[in-house]
Amino acid sequence: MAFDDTKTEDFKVVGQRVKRPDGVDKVTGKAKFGADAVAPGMLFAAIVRSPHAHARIVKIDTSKAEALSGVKGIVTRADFATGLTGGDLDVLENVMAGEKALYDGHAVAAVAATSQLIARDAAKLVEVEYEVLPHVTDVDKAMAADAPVIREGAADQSVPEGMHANVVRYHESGHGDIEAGFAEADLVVEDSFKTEATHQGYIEPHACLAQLGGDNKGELWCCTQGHWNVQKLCAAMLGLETSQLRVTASEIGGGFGGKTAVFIEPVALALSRKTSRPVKLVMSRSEVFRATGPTASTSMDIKIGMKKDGTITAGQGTFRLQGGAFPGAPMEFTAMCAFAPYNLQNVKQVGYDVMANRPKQAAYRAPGSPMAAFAVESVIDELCKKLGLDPIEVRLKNASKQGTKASFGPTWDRIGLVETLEAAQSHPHYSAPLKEGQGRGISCGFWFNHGGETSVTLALSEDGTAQLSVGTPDIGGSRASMAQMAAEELGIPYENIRTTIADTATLGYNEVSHGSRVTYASGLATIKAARAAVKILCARAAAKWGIDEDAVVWENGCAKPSGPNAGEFDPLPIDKLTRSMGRTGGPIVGHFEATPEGAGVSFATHIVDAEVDKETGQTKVVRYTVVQDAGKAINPAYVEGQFQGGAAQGIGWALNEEYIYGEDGRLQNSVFLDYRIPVASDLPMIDTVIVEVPNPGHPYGVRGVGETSICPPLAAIANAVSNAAGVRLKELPMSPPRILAALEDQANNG
Amino acid sequence: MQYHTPSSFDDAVALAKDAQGVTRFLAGGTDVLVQLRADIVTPDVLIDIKKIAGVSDITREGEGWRIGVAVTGAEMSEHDTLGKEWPGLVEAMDLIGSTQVQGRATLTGNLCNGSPAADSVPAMVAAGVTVSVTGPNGERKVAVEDIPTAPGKTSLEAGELVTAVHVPARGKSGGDAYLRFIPRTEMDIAVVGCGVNLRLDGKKIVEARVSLGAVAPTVLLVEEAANAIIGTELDDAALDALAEAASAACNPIDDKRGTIKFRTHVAGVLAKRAAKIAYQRAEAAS
Amino acid sequence: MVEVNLWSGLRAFADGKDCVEVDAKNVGEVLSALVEQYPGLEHVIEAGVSVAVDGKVIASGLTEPVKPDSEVYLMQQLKGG
Amino acid sequence: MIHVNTKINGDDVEFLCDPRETLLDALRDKLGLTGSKEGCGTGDCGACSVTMDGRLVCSCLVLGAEADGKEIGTVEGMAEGENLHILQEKFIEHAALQCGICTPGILVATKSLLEKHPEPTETQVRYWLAGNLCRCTGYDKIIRAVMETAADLRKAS
Repeated sequence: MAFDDTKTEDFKVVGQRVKRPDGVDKVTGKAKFGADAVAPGMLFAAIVRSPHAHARIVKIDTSKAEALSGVKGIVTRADFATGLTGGDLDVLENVMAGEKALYDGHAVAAVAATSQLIARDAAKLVEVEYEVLPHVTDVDKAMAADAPVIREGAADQSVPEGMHANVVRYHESGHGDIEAGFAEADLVVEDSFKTEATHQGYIEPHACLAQLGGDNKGELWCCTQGHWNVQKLCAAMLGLETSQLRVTASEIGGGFGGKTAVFIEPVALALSRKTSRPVKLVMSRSEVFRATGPTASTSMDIKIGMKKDGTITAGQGTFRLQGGAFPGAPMEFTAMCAFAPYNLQNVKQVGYDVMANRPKQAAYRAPGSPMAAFAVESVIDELCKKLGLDPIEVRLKNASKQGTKASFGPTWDRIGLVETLEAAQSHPHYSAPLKEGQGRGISCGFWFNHGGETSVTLALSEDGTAQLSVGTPDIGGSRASMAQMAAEELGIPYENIRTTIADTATLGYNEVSHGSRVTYASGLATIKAARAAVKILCARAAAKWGIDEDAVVWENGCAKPSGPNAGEFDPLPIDKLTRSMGRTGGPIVGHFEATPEGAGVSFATHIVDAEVDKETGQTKVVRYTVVQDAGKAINPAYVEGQFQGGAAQGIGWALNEEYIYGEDGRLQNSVFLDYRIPVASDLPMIDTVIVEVPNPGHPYGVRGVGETSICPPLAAIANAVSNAAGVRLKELPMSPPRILAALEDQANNG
Repeated sequence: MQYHTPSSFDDAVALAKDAQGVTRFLAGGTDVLVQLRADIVTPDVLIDIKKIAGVSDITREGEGWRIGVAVTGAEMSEHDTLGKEWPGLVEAMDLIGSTQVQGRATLTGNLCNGSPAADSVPAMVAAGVTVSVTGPNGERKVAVEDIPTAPGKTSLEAGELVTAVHVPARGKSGGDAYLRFIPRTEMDIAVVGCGVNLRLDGKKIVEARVSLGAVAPTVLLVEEAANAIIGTELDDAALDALAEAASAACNPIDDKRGTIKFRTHVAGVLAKRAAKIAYQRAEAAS
Repeated sequence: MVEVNLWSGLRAFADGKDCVEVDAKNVGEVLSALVEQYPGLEHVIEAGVSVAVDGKVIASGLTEPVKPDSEVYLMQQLKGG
Repeated sequence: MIHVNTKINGDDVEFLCDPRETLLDALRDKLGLTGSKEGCGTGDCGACSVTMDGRLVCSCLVLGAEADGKEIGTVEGMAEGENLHILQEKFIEHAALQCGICTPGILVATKSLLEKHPEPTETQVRYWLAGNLCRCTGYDKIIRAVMETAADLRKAS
């Protein structure tokens, strides 16, 4: 087969539910996560954090802490690089406060000591004098004229004149004539929605072990979704040459976007440099909630017009996203994803990036998209109800497909939305009878997916097995799918491949494991690296046989003459070729470095049944089905796992999870007791349907699957709850007090 | 922090009496350790009472029960007879935390933590449970409802500790129940809790105690709610009166777990539901 | 010449137009031509943009070819969680 | 410092600890048994689940000092040498883990469940595991792995 072919059938290993290679380590407790590393002479660190939402730091007195026996060093902002600008400055400012503490939990100093307990005690002895400033944490209030300014001059040129200084970026897109579109409609529904910030809720708190000497050469071990990004940012913040800092990614205990940023790594490095000792820094759960990167909170207005036959005539959305005390709330994704499932002639979306006294938001699974779907799909559901139309029929009627114009501009390539809708429609769940008190909801969801810088090496061993080095941390079983793709190409057993997540010294730059890019981009790179190795294998066989390289093909792990004209030779199996590789031209290594640009988008349709106790407002999700386009499922078990995980996180977001700030601007619920992620008894089994509409941009048709699964649940559950309760819920989470309040409002106002 | 493991209550009292600074008794530790880790309370002296003889025993005391102060929720749930006589009390204890927490948490700890949202406390109050308290000035017996005085505060004097829990005789035709409202199905602190304990004569309720948790600074024993169902057969009118009395007794706060309005309303809903269960149990025991 | 569609928020920086013509053979040339013709767009392009060429979203690559009849949309930079 | 004598996974062990240190701190920092994880430190996530005298507990809610004279079981003691416990096998087979941070705690908890309740219903499994948070899987494949293990164990006995 040619080396740039697309393969769509006759897979031997791809598509199998193979056992993951790291399985044994993970079920026996041997796997080493962020907090599991030790180093001789290691110190333990603790961070001093602001108890104020907004305060000027007048003075930091470390003398009492330094006097405590066992304390070896204390750092403040003065121990980091100066002169940073733009995004790097924002990251540093978030990692360690400069002149002002900008949110409850903002780091202001850090201590290294000989034990964890001493470090914690010392942190309490650091005396910080604050001048408390007025604060704001709500998105709408942060935009109001009387809101305190969080940082002057943070807005970029996109922001129209006259906006509050807390509005730092503005987006507007769309096409057609929305007013004409609304005029064409038989019914226009307009409504406003709010969602609270949620947290990725990974079970492993951030942890790292840092070593940095006076020679400015460093070693860093940390749990991260992308260690090259950590290397780059830490080097900038500490004034190091990037290459002098080697970063190794530990096993990662969940990320979901939250471990794409750095929080503690530069601090541990600074402490190590100051103390000349290795420093371990592990966040507490409360620190994770207060001072890592939750999602944006939102306030949204949606207006959609529909004809009696279900045709959507126009859609308009305004999306205000609060992303903490720094620019970067993903409002443009919210805007671009909002109407992506629909083929609209007239559409307009507006986005505002708003700062408030909260931690800097970070990515969380399809950042910005779930909120958009919640608002838009709720309004579509309301239109369907009022016009007496079937919600799937309406979505099919308006669905985006190949050749239609996307709401954000371009013409769609091959996409699988219609296929997911049809599969949902014919799924037994959609026609199953509901019990008293239950309601059904459906929603579509969309995410772009991403390619990104990728570098992979595949080295053959003398026995014909292969070592595959990839640079994207394995957050959900990707070592298995990489090995499957390599085995498929090499024609050797899956077990003969060992996949390693290489450190920053071993491969070229690899972008973070985000954007659902790993199976797509590292997978593509793995296939290409394997093909490069196969090409060398074929050349070695050709040399041995004395025939032309092009006359050799690779099949089932053997080099063979391409046909009768090429000559009559017995197939040469891989191990025969690798055993002699030292004497036939040297080690055989395939590699691939590129920025693949063909990440196919992914659509999903979810169906959910919910039961609402109208006396208490409690909701129970009783049945859930995920239908999503995976392009090609390399390992269906782990594709299903992504579908189920996204749905479960969406259920939490919809019903109970939220950041609760008090009047004092402090986070009220920084423990799992009160930040209520779904527990096992909250959920039903989550049924899955894998739709496969191949992505033309990947050799096997892979589309990323990790993120799209969280886009539909918020809206699907809101639609189910609204149907069950008989009242539309417009604010997330749909907590019991909110549901009861909505029922009461309805009773009072008819 | 000093850590002690006295082998008798007298030793425990002596340690507590002489202790300087913040003193805490350690039974299951499911509150003490959380407060320690979160820097809410770092005791100067921690007195582990689990090595005192008999603290892990559940024993008959007349027709009732004596429950040791270190008996865990799991041990209560696994007991042959206790839960048959006092299902509401055992279920209330069982609602606290996870399986793991059940392996450690105790009735006494739940009571002495002083939380108005403690699940076992309304059930104990409804059941008429008393505790023995020992201190420098000797021993006294106190009704459970008289132990908590405010969130995180109890009527125990310095150096005093609870040494046993006394559950009264179940007697004939009685039933109890405890229900709580939480947003999830597990792992939450009660937003509202309600315990009901009643006795029937035929179909008529002749005795009742109704308690509420998480709707006031302390767990409440609501006489008006009990009076609303005493003398009735728990018909709809009685249930409505019960709910109204329960809601009327509420004096809650707005916080991260619920609103005043929500708590007040749900207190009535739970009172009705718990009363129905207690009534059925009493009928079954007749 | 290639037609480049801008998101409407950019009109303020492109003389009120949401579709402009540039002379370019690849994505990098599209971006540099845009900055040259409409300096107001520089901050946007510097901050990072993606470009959709014939329906395919080019997240960052500058060398992707663009044909005169290609459908080209400037998009806000894509990343993910 | 308190001198603690205990038995872990059948081995006699002694260590010194500060009275404020938890059993989890002792396991991880003193004894190198890092299979038990700290996800919360407040007994809400179950990643540190161990057994103490056969009873399932969160090791973050037990002081190191309290382990004196007790028998502790951790995830490191589940497999017998190279032979994985059937639950460990089933978790791998069913893809019942993604990131794997909650897995040790869930395995210890489910082993304890099946010892007490060899024929659990799905609801029973879900409530038993309510104190073991998993953020990746939505629990579906975990529940399936546990139910199938229980069925296989019944067939074998």
